[in-house]
This record gives sequence, structure tokens and C-alpha cells, in this order.
Amino acid sequence: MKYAYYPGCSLEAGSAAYDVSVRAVAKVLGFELEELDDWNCCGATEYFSQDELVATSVIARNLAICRPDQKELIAPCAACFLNLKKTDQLMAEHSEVRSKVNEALAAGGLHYDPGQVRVRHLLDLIYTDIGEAALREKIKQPLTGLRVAPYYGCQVVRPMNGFDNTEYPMKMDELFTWLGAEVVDYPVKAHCCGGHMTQISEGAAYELIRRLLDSAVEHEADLILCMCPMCQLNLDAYQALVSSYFQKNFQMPIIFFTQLLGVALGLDFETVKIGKEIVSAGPVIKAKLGAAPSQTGA
Amino acid sequence: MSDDSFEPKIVGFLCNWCSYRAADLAGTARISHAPNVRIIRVMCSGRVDPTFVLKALSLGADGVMIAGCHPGECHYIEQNYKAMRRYYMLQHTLKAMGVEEQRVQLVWASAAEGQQLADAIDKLVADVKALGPLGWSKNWAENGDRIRALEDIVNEHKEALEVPR
Amino acid sequence: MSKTENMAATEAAEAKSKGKLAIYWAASCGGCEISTLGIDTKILDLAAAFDIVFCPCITDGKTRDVEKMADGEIDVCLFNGGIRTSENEYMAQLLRRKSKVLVAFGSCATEGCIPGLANLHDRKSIFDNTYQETCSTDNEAGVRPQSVTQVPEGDLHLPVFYDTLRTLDQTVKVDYYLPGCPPESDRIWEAIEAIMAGQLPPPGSVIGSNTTVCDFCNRTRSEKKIKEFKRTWEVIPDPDTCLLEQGLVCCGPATRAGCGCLCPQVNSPCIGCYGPPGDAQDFGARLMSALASVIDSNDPREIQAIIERGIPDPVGTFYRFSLAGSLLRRGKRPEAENGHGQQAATGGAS
Amino acid sequence: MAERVGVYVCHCGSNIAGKVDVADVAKFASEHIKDVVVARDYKFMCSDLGQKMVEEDIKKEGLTRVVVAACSPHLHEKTFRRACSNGGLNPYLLDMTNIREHCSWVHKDPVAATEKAKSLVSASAERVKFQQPLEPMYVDVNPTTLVVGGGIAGLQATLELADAGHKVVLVERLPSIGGHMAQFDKTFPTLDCSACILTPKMSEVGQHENVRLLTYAELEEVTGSVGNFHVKIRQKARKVDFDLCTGCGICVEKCPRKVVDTEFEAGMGMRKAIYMPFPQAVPRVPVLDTESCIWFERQRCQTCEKLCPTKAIRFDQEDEIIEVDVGNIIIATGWKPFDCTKIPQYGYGRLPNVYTGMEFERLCNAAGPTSGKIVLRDGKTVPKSVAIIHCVGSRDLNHNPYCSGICCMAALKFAHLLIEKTGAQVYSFYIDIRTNQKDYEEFYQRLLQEGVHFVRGKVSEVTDATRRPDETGKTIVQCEDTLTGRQERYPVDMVILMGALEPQFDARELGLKCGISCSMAGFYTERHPKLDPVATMTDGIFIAGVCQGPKDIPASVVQGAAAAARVAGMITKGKVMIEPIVASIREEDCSGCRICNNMCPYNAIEFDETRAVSRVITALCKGCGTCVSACPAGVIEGAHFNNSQIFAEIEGALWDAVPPAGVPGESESAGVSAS
Repeated sequence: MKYAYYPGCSLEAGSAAYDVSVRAVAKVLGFELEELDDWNCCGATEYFSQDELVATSVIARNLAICRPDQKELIAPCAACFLNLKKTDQLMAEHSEVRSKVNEALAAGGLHYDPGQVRVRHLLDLIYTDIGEAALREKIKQPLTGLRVAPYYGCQVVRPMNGFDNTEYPMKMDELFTWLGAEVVDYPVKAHCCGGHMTQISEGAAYELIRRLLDSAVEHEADLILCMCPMCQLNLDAYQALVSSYFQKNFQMPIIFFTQLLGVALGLDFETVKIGKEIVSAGPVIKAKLGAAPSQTGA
Repeated sequence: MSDDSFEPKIVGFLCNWCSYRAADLAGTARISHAPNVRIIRVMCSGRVDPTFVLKALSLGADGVMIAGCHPGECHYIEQNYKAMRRYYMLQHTLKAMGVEEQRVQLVWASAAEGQQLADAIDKLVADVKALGPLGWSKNWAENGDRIRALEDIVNEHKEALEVPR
Repeated sequence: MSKTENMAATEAAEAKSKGKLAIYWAASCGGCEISTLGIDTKILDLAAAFDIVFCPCITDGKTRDVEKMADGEIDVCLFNGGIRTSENEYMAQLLRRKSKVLVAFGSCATEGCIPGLANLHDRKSIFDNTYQETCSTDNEAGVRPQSVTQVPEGDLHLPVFYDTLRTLDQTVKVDYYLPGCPPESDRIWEAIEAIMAGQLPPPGSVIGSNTTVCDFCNRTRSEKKIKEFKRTWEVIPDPDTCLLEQGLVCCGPATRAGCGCLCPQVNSPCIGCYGPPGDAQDFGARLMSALASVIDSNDPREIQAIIERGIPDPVGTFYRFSLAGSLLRRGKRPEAENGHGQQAATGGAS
Repeated sequence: MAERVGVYVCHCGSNIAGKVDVADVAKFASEHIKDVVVARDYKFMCSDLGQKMVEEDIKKEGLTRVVVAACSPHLHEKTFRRACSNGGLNPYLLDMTNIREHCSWVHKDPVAATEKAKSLVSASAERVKFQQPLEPMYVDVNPTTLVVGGGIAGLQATLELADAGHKVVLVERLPSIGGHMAQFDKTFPTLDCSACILTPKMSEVGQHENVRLLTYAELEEVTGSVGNFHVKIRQKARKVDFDLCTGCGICVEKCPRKVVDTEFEAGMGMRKAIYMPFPQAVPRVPVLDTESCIWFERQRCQTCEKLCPTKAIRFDQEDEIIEVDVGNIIIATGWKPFDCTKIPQYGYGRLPNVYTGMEFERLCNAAGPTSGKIVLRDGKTVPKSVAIIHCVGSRDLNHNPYCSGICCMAALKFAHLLIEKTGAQVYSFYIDIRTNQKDYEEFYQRLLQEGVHFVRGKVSEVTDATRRPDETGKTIVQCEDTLTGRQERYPVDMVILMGALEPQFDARELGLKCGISCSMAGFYTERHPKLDPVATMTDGIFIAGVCQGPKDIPASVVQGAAAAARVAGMITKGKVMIEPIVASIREEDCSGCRICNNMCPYNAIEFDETRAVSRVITALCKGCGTCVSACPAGVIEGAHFNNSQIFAEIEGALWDAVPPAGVPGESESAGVSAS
């Protein structure tokens, strides 16, 4: 199985752990991610709010540079996934957008017909294409005893991602059940992480983060699993500030789901970059899974 | 490509129960639409034979509409699915013959969807206008050398030496 | 000398009582003639009943001889081949005028047959391909066949190659049709017998059966549902089950009986050389409609996938023998092109 | 011999003549269309004088074909067929073309409209020449009727017919008749007890001499057509001898295996392995559920068998196929409740105190598992605050776009019962309150008085994730109150989801068996939404109740009675006419390829194995023509819509299209003519 891969900027910087663990997991699970040659910014949340047509054109370039044999594009970052998918959909549904965007692309000698590339999230790939049976076969370190809170955030599941329930997603829950973890029914799994509010209105952002952390604590989760760099950043990096703001003492490790998946597949902490997070996840994983994870590596 | 004076001639095959009634409803509700589709009533879209479409195109139609009940709502239960299968098969062949896909359109309209049918007619007419006339029989015209060549044969035979028996 | 004269006299006397038969080939392969000779010793009966006054394939004869005949002098003309060139057309008109009964003989004359598939192209693209583009062709000067060549003695003429191959009845009025590629010898003999006995069907009809190849097929048939069309090399078919039910595009159900079901008997699907039965208008449309009807899916995407995967060449599949005779007759032609074109001028001068 | 065609162009007052130049169209017909011997335009063709004109022309001018260009044939085809008949012409030698709905009413430009009218008339006139005289067929109507579904609509239909003296076979899938209505506590807006008004009807049906009641049975197959259906019914094995059983109930009482009753009690109560769904069940014959019976699990127990006083238990009983002949069928198969787990953010199945409407009905019902006490799942806590969420799975593009019609009133009923029985604070979350039947609005006003908090908004989630101290231990409903524009959180003890009414899970399947179609949503399609709501497009098959679309009890009763009236009419008439628009196979040319064999959803095509040809059973054919166009050999003829008719119609419609110009042909035999 071979897929085109769009890492996006976060995965090259603050969320390198996501990128590294994705690639490591891919090796073990036997699918190939071929990084798109010369990809450009997905526009994050800003482009679309500035000028929809320009945003669509810039993002569509990433779809247009896919080779004809690259029919499926995987984006692990939630924002990248949403923007790429939204662009494809906008072009499919509005012929005007389609022709204008292609006019813009033509300046660079490119062209894109909607539907040509299927944009998919990494979770969908692992859940659907790899599937339960293959995954179970590859488990080296069952996650038995570890209580995990799957946190989906907003962008991957909304709107209409096509692979999971929009309001109350379950695919990551199921995935970690297969891996042996105790998945807590985390009722705020698709609630807001505060997004950029941390920069604009910290009180509002901290309240949103508090709710997520509180609920995880209440459900006795050992850690929260993310699939969005922004969510991971907000929950992890701001945890201390939120604690002092609300006079609490949160110690909730926040990692990417691929990191823990890697552990289950027998990868060591270093390979999946556990330890890069601020609230360290290593101790609780070690404590709950008994002996230190196997050191076999990939 | 588009010529304002070009008024496409389009033949529409409408099923008796849904789409023909949708056209009736468009009338009752005075939903104005393009006058280019000449409607032929069939009992079911399942009656529409690819031959009908080919016949219409060969006789000078610029486009064809096939309309039936929505999938799953066929008056004859499931016959519109057969229309759908034939439509895709025909499109596959027409494409290979060089007939643009938009010239032959399959439309679903329930008896309550006068507006949708009128919209579909307007869309088909606009699509065909953009493509220009089909004029299929022009494809049959022979190259200019033909008449001269036929006369040449006759003349040569006249000039040829008579061989006595 | 006198003996010869006598013989000539006897022959003349006989000729008066005997009918006159012409067999002509236009754009065809000669298979129809071979099949005609396949009537074997019955050829003697044929010779007893008819003088073969014109048959370029097996007897010497000149067009001028035909031109000199009175109108309607030929009793029966079996005309095979499609109308590909001006010569073909001229001969069709000539023989029509000289014959009482004109029979479109074989698939080419009836519906265009394999040469008719060239109707997906026009003269220019055919010439470009034949005289330039094939990898074994070396034609730097771009020479093309010329209809007129100037030599010091005057103009030399070759027949003009048409853009569209036509069937005989798209050119002249045809009295009867005898389909098949080639018509089976037995069918030919049956037709000749009918002609000799004067027991012909109403003019304009096909001499032959009205049922289809399936009528002569011994395979077991049940209700049909097709999930996948298969190409012949993808499967070794079960010898006792309907080929169509095994996913093979068998044209049998849409093809006039007459061949004796030859292909399916050797485990190969019918390719439809006998054309449509009865008064069916368009062979390809009949087959398309029938095959599409039994596709086992109601999902538009799946239906399209089944069709696109299983039938990569729809025209070659549905109109292998009948494109020229079909309702559309040919593929869409690029805007006015002349096959002789620019190269013609240079080619002619060189 | 050439046909003599008469063409009549109607003005329809100014409806047609106001846009189309009718005189010009008539002139065109007489001058340009071959074989047209009479062409007239007239003010109102459908008037007596217009019809007389056609009649007289047939007689005087010797017309052999008639074209009427007027309104839709769906309005007046019958009128002009009758006129032809009166004139002595076979009615099927008429063709009507629609230049009103399809032309004058919908086109702006009079010139374009006139040109189109000419094309339509030309198409019609070319077609009509190929039409053939046909004779309609008549069949006798079997006076017995099949009713499918023993809910309130089916019961009403059954009683109407049986009381009128006609035989009825009533088939019910479940062990007892009664349907959903038997599960309800009270009915809105009168609040009378559901069982009290339903059970008399049930026992009447159970004892009626004209009713053959088959419960725990399902429709297996329907063949035949209007007047004469042949029906196969699967009588599922009850494992109890129906005739020997006295309904004493000892077996039920002594059965040691208890299981959750997911059917009648909606999962709120228990039943035995051998059971009657509820005390007033009709018939009073229990059913043994082999899935939970100990005997079927490990061949032990046999308690019921041993204790039955009449030895009616039959462990070896098998399903049985019962065949009946009927003239008409009434489908009243009802509905199934929406699966609320499909909206996971509302927490049903995850959060203990979230209930479906049906669960609440049972909770409230005096005959229910709590004897009518409204308590939470712990069995003792009385809720102090309750949220009722409307439109769960209705009016929601993710699930069902339609309005389920009854939920607003049911929610009001629940609110009333809650206030009456518990005094709880009730919050009702609605999009719109729809109370549009007699006394419904008054009921709403009453509930406003009773103090229900109506919140206009679509609930975004129901959660146990608390944010504030007062939310601890509560179930929180998050919703934007769209009247104040504020996001609010409502901590409550109990949440009731008013799930949508959905078509039965096998509605499409049953539709296929009976030859009737479903809407996109899955409800059966009526013949006409306003003028013929209980008939279907298939003659002899009628629909009643929620299987046709969501509706409340009174409306279901009305439809049951209406369907019965339609059937009674058919029985009284005794004969039905069948249109002669049918397919036929030229058997001598059929090669038996069998492509057509599965083209027909009515099984009207049979294969004759001995002669290896296919054949159309005329009585079953509905005339859709799908087999006609499927036949690869072209040997199936579709009466009134045959190839030559349609080809002629296409040619006529394109009379003004580019003629095949520049096509070399016989006419210009350039070569030989010069020789």
C-alpha cells in the first residue's frame, strides 16, 4: 500500500513527534508514505477567512502536483486534512470556483479536476485499510491496563469527513480497544481545544482546556490521545498555565495517537518520540504496562 | 462555440408516471422553461431503447433527454434501474463515437418535481447550446472528389479503345 | 471454325433459356467468393441454371462488357463488399442498372462488416496511419495515393477513397440481403435454390432465418445476471453453460441464425457476423440494451465500473460487423479534412 | 391503404390559444403532414360540441386515426377515447398530445411555443398512423380481501369489510394484533386510555366470523393481479397447537426462563421464553421463543409441556405455508421507531437516564413494568427534572428529512403525564410545535398553562461532562435557546428522545413482493397524494396507516376505513378493466436466450422449457415495456408503444431537423447516368 503524504508545517516543527511516529508506525504496518514533492502551506485556519478563492487556489496546488498515480493523499494534521478536503469539495460543487482555481493553477502549468485525488486522514487509513485483523496480528505490547481518552478535536470530524460520526466519533476509540487499552467514554472528545483563543482571549481558551482536562481526570484517564497538532499543543503546553489559572494541579500527559500505537506495535519510546511532550507520558505508560516497553525497535 | 441564434432540437423520452407528470405539473404551476424539448411519452424509462436515442441523433436531434422516476420510486418498482444501466452502456459507446456526454442526459423527476424537471430541461438546453449543433448527418457527407471521380470513370471508359470481339 | 461456330450457337441457345448471374466484389476480402465455391459440386447445378456473365474473382470479364449489356439483362447479381471507393460506387450503380435482382451478399454489402469499422476514422487518418505512422513504414516524402496523376500523355486516374464506407443499400436500391461473414455455403445454396425456384420472399427482406444463434446453441440457459464482463482470455468457459452467463460478451442472442452456432460450439462467444435478426434496426443498440439490462447492480458507480472494465472497446464489441449499417453509421468526423491534403501536392509532383 | 388522420387543435379558451397560434398549427397539420385529411382548431375540444365534432368527422370523413392536441392525456385521454368509440372508431386509434402543460403554459415566446406545438402535433400524427386497435380486458374480482398488518389501521380496515359481510384474511407478523397502539399508555389530546379503546376492536376482530386471523405469520409471496391475487403466507411455528390451546397461561406462569422483552416492553420489562406479549393479547395463544427456551438450548426442562392441561405444546412444530386467494390487498404494516443510537451525541445507550419515547410509554403505562410509576433506571428515583427532545431523527438531513407528525403531540402528552405523576420540571426542546388537528392546539395551550418550559432550539448534545457544581450527578442538555440567542445548559434527571417514525425495516422488500413502490424515505407511494391517497399504482393493492407516511391514530383509522371502502367498491362492481397495454413475444422467432426472464418485477415472463421459448403471461403484464427494449432479437412487441410507433413519433418530432444532406445515395447516381 502506497500513499502520497502531506506532512504539513506543524509536523516539521513543534509536532515533529507526530511525523516521526507516523513514519515509524507506517514501517511496521507495511504501508508506504511518499512525501509530496514541493508541497506548500495548507493555509491553516487563516487563509479561508481572508479570501476563499485565493485560499482554495493555494491549497489546490497541493492536489494538482500529485502525480496521476498518486490517487490518495494522507494528511495527519487535522487542519491540513480539512483544508485539502474542503478544497476538493468546493471545486467539485462550484463550477465557478473550479474554473477560477484552474485559471490560477494554469499560471504554474497545473490543473486539477476535483475527485482526482482522495484526501484522507491517517486515522481512516489505519482504521479502514489496515483494519482490525492485521493490526491485532502486529501487537507486540498490548496496552492492557492503560486508560486512554481519545480526543478528536474539531477539524478531522467536521464537517462530513466521511469515515466517522461527526458529532460523536468512535474510530479512535475502537482502534485502541483493538490494541487492548481501556478506552474511556470521553464525552468531550469532539469539543473545542481553544484553538487560537490562547493568543486572543486566554480566559476563554483556558476554560475550554480546563473542561477537557477535567473530564479526562474525572474519567480517570491516564493520558489523552490527539490527532491534531493544535490540540496537542494547547492541552500540553498550556496545562501548567491552566492549572495555576484555576488553582488545580493537572498532570495529564497529551500525546499523538500514533505514538501510543507505536508502543503497542513494539516500538521503543525514543522511536516514537515519547518524552518530547511537556507533561511526560513515559512514566504512566511504564507503570501501567508493567515492564518497560520492549526495545526491539522498528 | 455558442451561437445565440442556435436553438437546439431535443427529443425527450418521459415516463408516464413521474417525469411526464412532472412536466404536467411544471405546466400547471406555470414554471417557465426552454421550449426545445419535444416530449415523447413512454410508459416507463425502462421502455427507452438505446435505438430511440440513436434514431433521434441520426435524424438531426442535437440532444436527448431520458427522464424517469427516482431510483427506488419507479412505478414499475425497479425498471428505471434498467434504464440507468442502459444509459451508462449507451454513453460508453457514444463517447467512443465522439458524441459529447452532455448531449444525452438521464434525469430523475418525481411527479411532484415540476421545478426540478424544468431546471433539468433548462440545463440540458444550456449544455447543448454551449456544445453547438450536432448535425450528425453531416458526418456522412463524402469528400469533394467523389462526383468528379465518378465522372472520370465514365469518361475513361468512353475514351478507352474498343477491342473488337 | 465451324465447330466453334456450332458450339457458340448451342451456347447462345442455352444462354437464352439459362439465367444470367453476376458476382461482384467491392470492398471485401474474397471470403464470400470462397464460401460460394464451398457449395462444392452443386456449382455444376448452378452452372446448369445460370451463365456466370461477370465475376472478376473467378472468370475473366471486363466492366465494359457489363456496360454494354441492356438494362436489366442480368437476372441476379450477388454483390459483396462495401462501398469504399468511387470505383465501388460506380460498379454498384452499374450493376444495379443491369440487374433485375440485386442481392447484398455477405456482411460487407449488408452492413459494412470489418472494413466498416474504419468509419471511426476518415480518409486522412486512415492514410496517415497506413502510409506514414506504422512503425515499419518509411515514407519520408509523405507520398499518398493520388486520384489524379499527370503524366505527359494526360491524366491518370485511380479511384477516390471515401471518408465513410457505405453499405450497398446506402448507395443503391437493394432487393435482398444475404448476411454473414461470410454467408455459410449451405445458406448460399438455399438462397440460390430459392432464386432458381422463384420462391423469393417479398423484396427488401433478408433471405434466411428470423431466429437467433441461440436457437442453435445447446448450452443450458437460465436467468441472467452479470456482475462482471470478462474478456475471452480471462476465462476458460464451461462448455455446457450459456457463455453470457459466464460473463463473456456473446452476441448470439442478438445475431441472426444461419451459421449453425459455429463459434459457441468451440467454446468461443458469438461475435455477431450474421447481423441482427428480423426487423431489428441497430445491432449494437440491441446488444447494448440487452447486456446492460442484465447487469447485476443498481449503483451508478458500480454499473459504470462494470461497463468500463469489461467493455473497453464498445464500438468494436457492439458494432464489429455493423458500424457502417448502424443508425449513426460512423464516428464523429473531425471538421472537413481531405486525406490527399497538402502532401498530395508534393507527393504528386515527386 | 393510407390512413385518414384527423387533427384537432384545442384553444382551451385562451389557455393554449393565448400563446400558441392554433390556427397556424392546424394549417401546418393539413399542409405538411401526410395523410391528414381533416385539421381543425376549436375553442374547447373537451366540450360536448368538441367531442361531437370528432365523432361526426369519423363518420363523415371516414377518419381512421384521430389526434387531439390539447391538455395532458392524464386529464382527457378517456374523454376523447370515448368520443372515438362513439364515432365508431376503436378508442386506441386516438393519440393525445399535450400542447398546454408542456407548451403554452411554460414557454414565454409565442413563436417558439407555436413551433414546438407543430413538432408535437407532427410527432403525434406520425405515431397515430401506426397505432393498432386494441380491446380492453375484464376480469372477475375475488371478494376475499387480504389485510397485512394488525395495527389500528389494519384492524379498522378489517372490521369495515368484515362488518359489510366480506371475508378478510388478516396477517400479523407479531404474536398478537394491536400494533404500537397497544403499547401506549394514553392517547392525545383526550388522554383516554389507549388499551381501553383498542382492546374491544381487537377482540371483535379475533371473534369475527368473516375474519381469518393469522398472527405470528408473514407474507411470503404475492402472485397474480387485481381481482385475483394468489398469496403465500408463512405461519411461523408457535410451538403451540393453536386449536388445543385454551389460553389458560399455566405454561407462561411456570416457565423458568425470563428474558428482556425488547419487543412489546421496548426493553423495559421481562417476559418468559413462552409468552403472550401482553394480557389482552389476541389471540390468546402463547408463542414459544426458541432462542431463549431452555429445551432448545440444552434439551432439558419441558416444564410447559408437562404442565399444559390440553397437551398443546409442540416442540417439533415447523413453519407452515398457507395459501389464500384474494381479490384485493390492503397493506397496513405501520412503522418502526428510529434507532436513537444513530445520534450518539444524545447519549442514548451510553447515558443511563436517556430514554426513547417508546420506553417512556412503557414506563408510564399502568400495565407496564413499573406499574406506571415514573422512576429512573435504578428503579426508585423519581425524576425532578426531565428534558424532552423533539425531532430526534426527524427534520434532520443527516437522518430523515420529513416531519414525523406525531411527536410534538406525544411530547406534550408526556409532559402532561410527567407533571401529573411526578410534579417534575419539564423542558421541551422543539424546532416548531406542530399541533394542527382538532383540539391539538388547545392541548398545547393547556400544557403552557401547566408550566412546561418550552425551549426553541436544536439540542447540540446530551452529556455527563459537568462544568458547574450544580451539574454533578445530572444529565446535561446543551442547547441554544434561539429565542434568546443564548447557549444554555440544562442539568436534568431524565431525558426523553422523541425518535422519528421510520418505515418498517422490510418495507421495500414487502413493496417488491406486492409490486408497489416506496418514496425515497421508504414510505409507500400512493396513486395520487391528494386525490387517491390509499390506492397505489398497482391496481388492487391499497395502503393505510403509517406505512404510507407518518400520521396519528385518527388519521390511520380514517385511512383504514378509506382503503376498505375502496375495496368494497371493487367487490360490489365485481369486475375490473385491464388496459390492453401489454407485451407479447413472437414465439416463433424467440430463441429462448432468457435475457428477458428477470426483466419483469411482476414475474409476467415465463420460460417454456420444452419449447425453449419465453412467454408473456398477459394477465400479469403491467405494460412498462422494459422487456421490449431488453430483447436482443427484437421479438417482444409492446402494444400501444411498439417500435414502429415510437420511431414514427421521433421522426415526426424532428420534422424540421436537418435532413440528411450531402449523403450520397441512389438519387444522384452521377456515374452511371452519364454512361
